[in-house]
Amino acid sequence: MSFTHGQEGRGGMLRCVLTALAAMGLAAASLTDAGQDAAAQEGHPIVIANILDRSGGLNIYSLKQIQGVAMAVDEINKSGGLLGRPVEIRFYDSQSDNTLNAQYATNALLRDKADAIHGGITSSSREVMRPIVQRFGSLLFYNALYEGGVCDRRHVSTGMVPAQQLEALIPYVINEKGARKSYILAADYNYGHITAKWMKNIVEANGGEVVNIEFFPLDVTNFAPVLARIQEAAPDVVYSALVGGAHMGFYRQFESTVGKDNMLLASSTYGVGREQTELSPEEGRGIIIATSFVDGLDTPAAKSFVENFKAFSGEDDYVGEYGEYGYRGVMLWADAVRKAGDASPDAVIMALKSGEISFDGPGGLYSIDGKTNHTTMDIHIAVGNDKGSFDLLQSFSQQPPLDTQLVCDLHANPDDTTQYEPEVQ
Amino acid sequence: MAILTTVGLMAVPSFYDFAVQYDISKIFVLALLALSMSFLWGYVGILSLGQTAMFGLGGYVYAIVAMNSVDTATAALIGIVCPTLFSAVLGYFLIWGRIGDIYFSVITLAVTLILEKAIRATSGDRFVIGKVRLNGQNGIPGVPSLEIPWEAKATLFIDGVYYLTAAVLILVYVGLRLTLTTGFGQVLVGLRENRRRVELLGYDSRHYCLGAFVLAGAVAGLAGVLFAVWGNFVGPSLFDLDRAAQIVIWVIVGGRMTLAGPILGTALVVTLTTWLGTQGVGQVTLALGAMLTLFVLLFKKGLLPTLSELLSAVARWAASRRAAR
Amino acid sequence: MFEVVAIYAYQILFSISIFILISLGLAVIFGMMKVINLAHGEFIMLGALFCAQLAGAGVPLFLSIPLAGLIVGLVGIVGERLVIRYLYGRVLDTLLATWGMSLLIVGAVTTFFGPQTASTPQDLGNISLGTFSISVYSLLMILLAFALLAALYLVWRMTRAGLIVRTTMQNAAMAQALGIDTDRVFMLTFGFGAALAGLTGAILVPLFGASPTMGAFYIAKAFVTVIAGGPLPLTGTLAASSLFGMIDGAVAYLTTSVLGEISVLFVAILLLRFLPKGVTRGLKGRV
Amino acid sequence: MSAPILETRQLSKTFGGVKAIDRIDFSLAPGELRCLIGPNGAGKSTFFKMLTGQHRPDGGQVLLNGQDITAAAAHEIGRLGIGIKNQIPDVFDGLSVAENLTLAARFILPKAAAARKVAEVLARVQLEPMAGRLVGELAHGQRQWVEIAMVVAREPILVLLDEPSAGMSVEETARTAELIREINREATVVAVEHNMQFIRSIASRVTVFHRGRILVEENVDKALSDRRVRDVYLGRSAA
Repeated sequence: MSFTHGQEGRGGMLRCVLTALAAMGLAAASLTDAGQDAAAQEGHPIVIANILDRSGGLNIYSLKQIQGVAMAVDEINKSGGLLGRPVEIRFYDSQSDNTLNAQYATNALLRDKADAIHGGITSSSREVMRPIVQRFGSLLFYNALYEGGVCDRRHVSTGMVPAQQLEALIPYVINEKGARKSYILAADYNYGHITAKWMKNIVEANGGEVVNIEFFPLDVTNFAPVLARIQEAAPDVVYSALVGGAHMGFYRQFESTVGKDNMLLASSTYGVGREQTELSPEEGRGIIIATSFVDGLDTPAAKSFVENFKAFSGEDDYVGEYGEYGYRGVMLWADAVRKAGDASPDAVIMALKSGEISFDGPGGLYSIDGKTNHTTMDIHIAVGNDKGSFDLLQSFSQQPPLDTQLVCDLHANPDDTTQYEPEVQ
Repeated sequence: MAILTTVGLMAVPSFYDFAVQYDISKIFVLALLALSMSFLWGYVGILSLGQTAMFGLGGYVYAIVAMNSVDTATAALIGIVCPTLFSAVLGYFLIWGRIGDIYFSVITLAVTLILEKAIRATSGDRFVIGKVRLNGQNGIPGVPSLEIPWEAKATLFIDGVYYLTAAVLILVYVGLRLTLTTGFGQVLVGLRENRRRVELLGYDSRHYCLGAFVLAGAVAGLAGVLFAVWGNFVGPSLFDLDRAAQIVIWVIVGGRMTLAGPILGTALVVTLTTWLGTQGVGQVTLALGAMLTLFVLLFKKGLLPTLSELLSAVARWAASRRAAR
Repeated sequence: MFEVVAIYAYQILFSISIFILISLGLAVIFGMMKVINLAHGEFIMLGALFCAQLAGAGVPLFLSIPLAGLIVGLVGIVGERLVIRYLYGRVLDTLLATWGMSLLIVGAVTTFFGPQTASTPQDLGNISLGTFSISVYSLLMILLAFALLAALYLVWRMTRAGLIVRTTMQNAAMAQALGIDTDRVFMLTFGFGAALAGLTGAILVPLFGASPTMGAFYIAKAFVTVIAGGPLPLTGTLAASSLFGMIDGAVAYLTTSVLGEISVLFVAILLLRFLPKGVTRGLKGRV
Repeated sequence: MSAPILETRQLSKTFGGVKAIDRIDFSLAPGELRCLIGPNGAGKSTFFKMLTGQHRPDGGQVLLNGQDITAAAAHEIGRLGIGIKNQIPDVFDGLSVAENLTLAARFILPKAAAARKVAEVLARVQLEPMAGRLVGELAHGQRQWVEIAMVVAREPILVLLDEPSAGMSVEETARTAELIREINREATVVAVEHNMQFIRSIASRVTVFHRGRILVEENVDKALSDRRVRDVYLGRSAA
């Protein structure tokens, strides 16, 4: 058989490729290796990694947070740094791709020798990074609204969890607005499913009734079918735990079909992605939300934060909850480093365990619960106004992350790494 | 030389840290996926946009079996067998109907999108296989790495995964090259050159197309298993449109008519994407898009063939100079 | 009873009209010109974005919609001149190049306009059908979809320009010999297809909004529709849109939207398996 | 007279309203060497393509040794022993000459025998020096020979040659004629040709196609002197 053609010629190609690959590896390594080993010495900066989606479909939640993190670090450095050392951010754009979260978390810990990672927007990006943080003995600050239940001493949640938010929102809707008959719409992934369970549970506990629960994949834009079903069921209130850019269509289609004058609309997620800035006044007005921070909070801390943020970022638009989360996450971490007297992950984890880590921030006092590494905070009920922002209706002081506290005790089980799904019937 | 290169590659872990090994392992795994497509496209002339279906299936099956506390070697094996069988069934359905080329591409794409949507819709707690929640959109985290057979309870660490993926890539590459020299492989090459002539010579091209499709499915499934081992995670994005399109890019950038080209293409594009993400240059997609567009305009056949043409042109020029003297 | 039938009919027609709208531009660029345009979704997105921007700047909505289509048409022409025109006949290269263009557009839009969903309100209100009410705008959208398709059919069949385009796409060399400036025809046809996609985005924006990454939601559906339509791009698009819209509308209304989408893709596979040349194969006709 | 090796009954094919092949009855005795002639568009190539499963007939039958092969796929017909050289060289341009022939021979022979067969056929078409060259790099005439060689390497019982001498030099044409006579010792041959001199040098009997029908079927000299044949060729030199 004489199929020799090409093989002699191309035989070298594998060699070429492999050599090129190896060379690329060498180049990458030599570029980044220099001078990293001495990082822990006095006077050298404390490195934190920030892994968020600057590009890709999820960047709607990330862009303000990237600046929130940068602003917090900037403030810390301007006031003399931490433990006499400056803080340095290594930013990684995970491009809304979970596999990049894994890769960058590994790079941050092994190559940058970062003392903590701030980042992750979706639960899946967090779950990809958690085992890596575990493996290399580091610490992850997850600054986002999520479904709750992660019990892991190497993970700190600084955002809201469902019980916190819904224990304020739903009783308000039922008691103040008298809306008992409820219809629940949620995004079709873990957050939506767990939030919908809590919604149902709390609605029923407060004497309300749930007529239907529906889930929507994140790329659904056409809500005509569900709007017809909603009208058929004729509830008093529709609760939305819809997420992302595509789902914003719901708020428009709801207004043009049903109208908030005829039916109440309340949400656990609306406003988080700064949705109200892109809806018309009619479409945004009247949506009831529960949040730990909105720009319109009438406190000096909130006002100066919004002012500073706009000055720092050079952007004059609405800041919103996720921008503030980034800021709050870094400040809480900094408090833990100060109290530990050491930036290394294990020292910071010991400090977190004390339950004394807190930060008096733009949305009120945030304090980390030592048993769960989740954050207790003020929750504000607000309603969309026609200026692309929110009006405050009522504030609930210091709501604990009850759902996670029910299932997690890091004092008793320090090696736990489970994400519990709260037992809701 | 080839042995030297292999030895050189195998020596990388002794000189470079885990982060470098981790990045390169990912390239190795994705290069396998690119190989699975370029083998089909470059040699049989069928463009399957659905190799991600086999890739994702491999990853998911491995994750589910391994997390149901079967030993990981068995899980890996099942993770390869399932996508292979799936591609056999799918291939039979499509190839025996002698479906048109572009329809083949679209149907395979639709298959991977259906799998993606189906997996995304498994968020509720009803969707459990054995002990494993499918978790829909969120994917399955904490997928175990491969156990080391000769050490109880130990799993492959980053360097182990590096060795494994490097070895598998080299083996698959050599295996495919050898396949092409067999009688079966010769017919595949013939199909790429001139399908009608192959038929007129009496070969039933469907047997060979199906054979190649199943082989490519097995390679994609293997890549999926290794990807789960590498990232300890599987999610619906394994199946999605972005990844399906990216494979085409890797293969075209490297040049589809070779087997080595796609490996280089994968290495280049993946390295570039990863690197851009750390540069804080704003939108990675902007830079990537500009690069790809330019690439098509400047390199018609892909990087490797263009470079080798350039080299041989230079060689010819040098030879003619020498002859002139 | 009447209500229920009417709401069914509305769901299905609405769904069909979405399929028609998102496939129209592709029916021209891919169906006629054989350019695998992966930037189709981004053309739709640009139309939506420009329409929202124009309306936001005070231009009346119903003027913003055609203007946005026109601007996207110009964008398409620029893309054709800079990139696509070198690639006619190299089908797979068009795939790669337009994928590059699609990434480039997404990146550029995110850089200059931000990642947010943009939109513009419409104030047509709703009409009530017993317990149900239907947004007037969505009824208008259904009308527009069918009107656009009919207009396109007439242009292609009845006008000289349509004839010139069809001649050029079938045999460029012959058309050139007849004195047609084929280079110009390719450029304008591509621009026309892009303008149709932009128009679609502009029509959809008051209901669906515009975000930089929205193109990905539409691209696969549009390709499946045009390819399932077969060799007659317009008749085929109508036939495939009707079929898929009917399935999607009915299944999504009765069960969930995921099942609606999955059943569309599944039917598309069966269709292509058993009618591998698309639904209009064997039909007599020109477009 | 022995039973025909190939027979068509009322074979028909329409392309977009034009009857390319119109109810053709054709029959070929084993061992014969027949030429098909006729002006361009007479349906000769279409006829060949229907015999080899490349086009599906609209009506009628094709029988090979009495077996109905009308609906058989191209590869099945190939296996039954019909080999065809298409009008435009239909070879594997990206493979070497030897590889092209191996692909053909390996279908019927084990590895070693195939190698012998390839060497033998190479010698017959005098392409040994070219064995390692890419077919795509060869001259037009040589590519035609490669294709003929591929057909022969398959050891067919019936060989169809569509314009074997097209584009060849005078010497090449003569060589081709000799090659065809050689092939005819082992197989029945049908050739489509325009070159009348060439036809005279190989065939005794010709079939004249015109507008999808058989106009005349005669021995060469009679057919070429027939008035009707001259009429259909009018304005066209018999070259």
